[in-house]
Amino acid sequence: MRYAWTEEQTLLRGALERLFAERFSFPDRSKQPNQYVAQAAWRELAQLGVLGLPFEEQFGGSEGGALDTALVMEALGRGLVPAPYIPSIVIGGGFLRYAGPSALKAELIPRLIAGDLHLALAFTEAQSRFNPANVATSAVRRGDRYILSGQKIVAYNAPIAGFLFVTARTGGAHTDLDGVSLFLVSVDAAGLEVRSYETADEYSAADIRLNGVEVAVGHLIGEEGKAIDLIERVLDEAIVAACAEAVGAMAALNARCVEHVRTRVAFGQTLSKFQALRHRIVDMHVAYEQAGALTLKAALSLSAAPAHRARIVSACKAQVCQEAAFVGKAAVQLHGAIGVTDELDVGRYFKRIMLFQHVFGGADYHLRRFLALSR
Amino acid sequence: MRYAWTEEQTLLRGALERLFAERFSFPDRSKQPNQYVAQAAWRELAQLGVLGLPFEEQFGGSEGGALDTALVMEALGRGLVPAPYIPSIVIGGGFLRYAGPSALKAELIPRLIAGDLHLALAFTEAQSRFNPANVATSAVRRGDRYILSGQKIVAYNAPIAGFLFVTARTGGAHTDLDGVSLFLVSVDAAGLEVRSYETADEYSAADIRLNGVEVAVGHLIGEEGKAIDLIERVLDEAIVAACAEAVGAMAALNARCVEHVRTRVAFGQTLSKFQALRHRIVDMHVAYEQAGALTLKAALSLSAAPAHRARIVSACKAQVCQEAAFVGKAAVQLHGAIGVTDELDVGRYFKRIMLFQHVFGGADYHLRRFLALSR
Amino acid sequence: MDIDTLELTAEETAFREKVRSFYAEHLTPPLRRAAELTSWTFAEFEYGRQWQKILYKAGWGAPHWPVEYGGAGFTPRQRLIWELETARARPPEVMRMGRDYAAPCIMRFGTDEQKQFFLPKIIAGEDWWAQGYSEPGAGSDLASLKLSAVSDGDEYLLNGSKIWTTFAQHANRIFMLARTANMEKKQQGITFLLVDMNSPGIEVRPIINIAGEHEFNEIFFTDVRVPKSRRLGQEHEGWAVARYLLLFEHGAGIARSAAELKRRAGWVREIASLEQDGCGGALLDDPDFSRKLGLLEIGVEAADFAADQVIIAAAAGSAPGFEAELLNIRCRELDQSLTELAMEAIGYYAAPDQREARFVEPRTDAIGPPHVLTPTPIFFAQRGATIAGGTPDIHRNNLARHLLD
Amino acid sequence: MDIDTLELTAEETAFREKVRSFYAEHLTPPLRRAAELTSWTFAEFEYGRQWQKILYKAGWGAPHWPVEYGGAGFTPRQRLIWELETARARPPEVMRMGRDYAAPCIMRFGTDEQKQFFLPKIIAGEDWWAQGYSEPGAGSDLASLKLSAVSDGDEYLLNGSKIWTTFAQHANRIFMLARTANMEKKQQGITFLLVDMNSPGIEVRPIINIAGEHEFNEIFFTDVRVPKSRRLGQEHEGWAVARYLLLFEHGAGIARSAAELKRRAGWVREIASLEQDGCGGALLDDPDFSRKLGLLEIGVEAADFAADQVIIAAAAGSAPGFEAELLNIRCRELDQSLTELAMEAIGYYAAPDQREARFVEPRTDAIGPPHVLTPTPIFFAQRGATIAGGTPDIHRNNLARHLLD
Repeated sequence: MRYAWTEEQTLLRGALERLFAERFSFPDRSKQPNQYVAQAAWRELAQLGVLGLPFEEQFGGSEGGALDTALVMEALGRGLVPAPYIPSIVIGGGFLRYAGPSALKAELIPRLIAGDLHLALAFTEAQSRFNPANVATSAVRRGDRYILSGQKIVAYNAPIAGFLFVTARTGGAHTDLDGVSLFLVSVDAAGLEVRSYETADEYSAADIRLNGVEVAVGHLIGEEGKAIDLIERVLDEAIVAACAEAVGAMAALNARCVEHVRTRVAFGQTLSKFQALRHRIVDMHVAYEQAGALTLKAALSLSAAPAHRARIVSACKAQVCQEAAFVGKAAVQLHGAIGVTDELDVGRYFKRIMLFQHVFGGADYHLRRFLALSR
Repeated sequence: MRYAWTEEQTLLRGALERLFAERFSFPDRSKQPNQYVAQAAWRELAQLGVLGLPFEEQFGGSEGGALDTALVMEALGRGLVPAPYIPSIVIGGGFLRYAGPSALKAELIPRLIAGDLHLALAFTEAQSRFNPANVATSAVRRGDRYILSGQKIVAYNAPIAGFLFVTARTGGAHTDLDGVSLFLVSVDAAGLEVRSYETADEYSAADIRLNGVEVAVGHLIGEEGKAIDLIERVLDEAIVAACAEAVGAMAALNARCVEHVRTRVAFGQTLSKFQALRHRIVDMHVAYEQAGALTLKAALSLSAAPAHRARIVSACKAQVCQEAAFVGKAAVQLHGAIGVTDELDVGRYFKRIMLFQHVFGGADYHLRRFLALSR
Repeated sequence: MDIDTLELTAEETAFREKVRSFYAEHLTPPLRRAAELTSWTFAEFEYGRQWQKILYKAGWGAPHWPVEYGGAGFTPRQRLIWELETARARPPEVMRMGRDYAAPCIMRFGTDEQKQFFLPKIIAGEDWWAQGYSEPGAGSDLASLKLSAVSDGDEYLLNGSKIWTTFAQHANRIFMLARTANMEKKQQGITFLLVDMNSPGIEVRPIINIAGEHEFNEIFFTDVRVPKSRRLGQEHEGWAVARYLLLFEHGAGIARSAAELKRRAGWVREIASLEQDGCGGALLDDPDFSRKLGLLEIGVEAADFAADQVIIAAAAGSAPGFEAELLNIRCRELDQSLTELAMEAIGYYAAPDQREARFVEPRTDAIGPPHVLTPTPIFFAQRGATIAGGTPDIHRNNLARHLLD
Repeated sequence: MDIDTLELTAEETAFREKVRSFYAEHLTPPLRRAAELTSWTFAEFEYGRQWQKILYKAGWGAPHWPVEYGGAGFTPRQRLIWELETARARPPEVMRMGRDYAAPCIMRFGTDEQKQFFLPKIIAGEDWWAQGYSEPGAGSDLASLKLSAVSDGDEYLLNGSKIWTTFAQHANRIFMLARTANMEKKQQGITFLLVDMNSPGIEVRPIINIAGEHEFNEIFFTDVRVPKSRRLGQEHEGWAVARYLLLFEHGAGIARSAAELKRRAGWVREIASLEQDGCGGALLDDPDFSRKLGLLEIGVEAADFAADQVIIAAAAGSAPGFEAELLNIRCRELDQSLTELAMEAIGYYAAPDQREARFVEPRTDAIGPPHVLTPTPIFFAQRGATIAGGTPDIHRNNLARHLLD
């Protein structure tokens, strides 16, 4: 991503790239289960201090900004490292930073920074598609507890999380903005069923059933029934992080393709002699530049007023989805048959890019959000 | 268009192509005003019997079918001949054939076939966009007359027509399907103002103001308030004709481009040696084949049940709009600067193709019509 | 083409009913499921094999073959009805390299002995053939292949490797191209061989595809001995056999592509009717989604009609090469876009890696509702549709040569 | 970049107010209309000339020139404010070949005499320059130009022709490339000349563009005599001057493109808010239309930010060549798509040929409401945006060389 990075940022970038290239590069790292790779990477990130980047100094963090997160995510994306930085640090950490009760912050953030704790967000339901206000899971207050009942799907990182942030409705109708609350639920809570699985993009996720799970009122995050603004804010940060990861993947794919067409021979010439392929490589770079520009623009907008922030973030997600899909498909196509196997990292980048499409809302969802905020 | 044409059809096709190439080819014909060219072509078409193609034998017609019309229109499109076959024969003739009172038919059809009469349809209004049921023009019955008041825009061929088919509301609300009536109005009627102009695609059209124009009840076409089905039917026929014209223009552009890249030299080679251009030419031919296929499919569907017919015709218009625009833009681009002038026919084909986009409804309008009929 | 728009004679109607009741009776739920789970070209092998044996028993093991070899002797109209009904019924796709590719070549170029030996085993579902074309260094540029076959008395001695051989793990035979001489043009000096997969010196390495399935293989040949009696056609002239096969492959492809496209579009529409838009409506009614689906459905209508014209023209005797290849480009684009839309439709449920749940007898329970099981692997696997059988660039090169040179 | 998001010092605010009041005062309705009616690159000539004289009088005739030649001596921040305010005010686009292209070359390569003679006339709006580059057989492949300049004592004798010279009918001078020798490489042997348009032997033929406007010309040179004192740079080495000019042209282009794109997107949105969807709503709320507009608006946001980065990097001293060219491809695509959407928005009213109504003082009444007057000619004329200054293919070739060779 083209930007006037500070010297510190440039150093961090270099350190991450070296780390990922040396320790987690493909195909070596594919000999180990993804979860093992993720854990090993997590330890390294903790040691580098990267897990503490966004947090306050009092908890051991370094109070970095949105650009630092983008930079880390770009490096993770470029290195194809399946580290769950978004669910644990960006989302889980974000909820704690913006709305966590002090006691919880003091308890959990140091564990997060040390790499000893994972977090996850369970907000999507079978009928909710991309609308975070579409919540059928209910939370009923009983004394000093809430009783949560309902089902969540595809909660990324839930299989290894210690706590889940769960959205539940404490009031309002099915898709009302008002009435959505956010709870911190221990994975050990009685009545919580977690069906874990790996995802095609080498992360882990789970479908979750809440059978009357009891949550202490102290684990209500933010105000009862008023969690949507908080959720939108944190999701917007997660979107920019995911886009940066996708931009990193695009950069890696472009580099692979340049290398491939320069070396692969067909019809007596290297592929790089064919004008159609040359032009495609150019278009892939155009796509990368545009995606990188919008991601940075969105990162810089995260501290702006909510409507402005949301408009630019949605523009970013809508565009990066398209650009990344274009680059991913083109890269697979350029590599031929080996591109549609699990033997080359190209196919794995492609899967990550394609599953990125719908995470936190697809291109259409964000196009409409952008348009609604453009009047 | 790829089809098992009959021998007769193949002969007619050849005759038209020869005629247009010999008498109306570019740039010679551009030395004369468009209206003069249109008139000369009209006389030739009358002599060839082409103007009588769709009409009953009793009036001097030859009772041809939708494929014959498509074939004529393809040839007109290929030859870039600005003959108003659609407004006079397809639309005007269509209204007469399907709903014309016998006396009117006997009076007007022979004049049409002889080339002595032009017709036009005035149905679009400033606010109606592509919805034929959006009619603000009113018709009020007074004794044996209707009084028409309102305004119409861009009525193709109105400047040379003897009669206009005018839509007006005799009942219902602004965009109701019910309540739309169709009237045959003489251009000499008192209170009719015609503001004529040429169009960028070398036809003529007019904006029309009806200031209490009186129309005899005998000139009501079809049933009062029930004209929409008739209008949709005839417009569907017009759409297929317009698509065939566009397909003809695409064929001509593809031929021009093949010729151009084979002869034009740049960087020491003919353009045909550049893979990017070679592939573009292929894509232009793919577009042409697809557009031709759907146009034929739509022509064959014109005699089917209304819902089936409308579904396929809308599919056709939506697709041919896209394919034609692609070919038009690519052809202009391939020709370089000369392509964006009025000195080469390429630019004129392009203008015809681009104005074809919205005639009888744009691609989006027809996509939605197709989808509504696909459930 | 749509079976419901065909006007059938009484006889034809009777034939259609016969076909329909055959499918109704024999296409059991596991066989249907095998078809639905297919993400690349062929159904889970065991079910394809079962199905071929059922077809064979019914006399329809290879309806398009000449009657003398067991063909059904259909009239052209019957053939059309058969294909349209087959598209509608959707049996599992049988590993077709023997029946549809090797067999026609054996009929055309084979010795009587070869015909008598191979053809009955193919139609009966006893022999299963792999296709040994691509090599690690020769993909799109097939003719640059290097696997060597050195003449040694009555035998050839094979050394080298083949790659991307679909379902070779299930094949007992393989037809392949090998280099018997280095001549002036690279298309010369290639020989077409019919090889037993259990020959000593053959080793098969699985290649897991991007959808997590074992579709492809790399095959290593180390001093593999092949009797010269297993050569098809003349020595050094195998390219002619390969080209004959290719023509055949393309011709069959167009009708299948168009039918497949229609089915795929219907599948996407069904998924979208089961999914929600997040605001209380069906995804199918979402204007953005319906727009994309509608544009593709329109494309399918065009491709379907164009395919009919190519087929009709081919039936009238003109070679379908150019038009079929032109159409092919668009068909594949459309199909890939449809599979992408299906994956988009299922939203978050595109993510779970469900490879173990996607067997006819699943090895684990599936996540989510049934319709979310296949879109992701189908989308990923079908990226190969624009690689196998020639990339769009290669097809465009061919077509440009036809148009411009 | 958006002026409202810039944090300005008190001094900068004062400067901005000065610029704003200048525009408020001098940008009269005819001048505004001249800007709005511009379909290709420059406003109707007479109004561009008026505007240049107004700018000159205010001391802003060529703000970016060095102060010694009359430049305004802006700080970089002032320059930025000036450009953003100019984009917002939208004065008529002045025929810029003299001020923006010829002048920097004269400053770099010219003799003192040439500088003193030409520069004051350019900034004052007295001299108007055409650009004589393309020839009938040399478009994208500019270096293959053939117009010959034969040395004859103190003069060159010119024979040949130039084509696509925008607004040459209004120019009294032309800078041009001519061949003075045939050398090994075609880029060698070219000489850069500064020629008076009233020289005997020059004939100008108008070329009407696709929008019906007289933008282009072909210029025939028959034994035209040009004093050698009118040569810019060395004989045979005109290509170096041309390349310098090109760099300059590209650099200026990026900032202008991004600003122009934002304006264009706003224009389309405004048109769509004035048009109806046919069912009682505004076209802007139609889901199909808003989808297309939204996608383009998002593209504009990206291009705008990317342009800022290129400009910032350039200000920091790095050559913007590669990134600017990359960005340029997307900017032009976006702009053409926006003009197409504008034409689509006005529906049937895209059809009337209104060339006579499109002068600042119209020669006939316009058809339809005011907003339908310009979308069609702008769409058609702007097809030239991907031809003039290099086609996307040419740019992709350049970029591919950078990335791959």
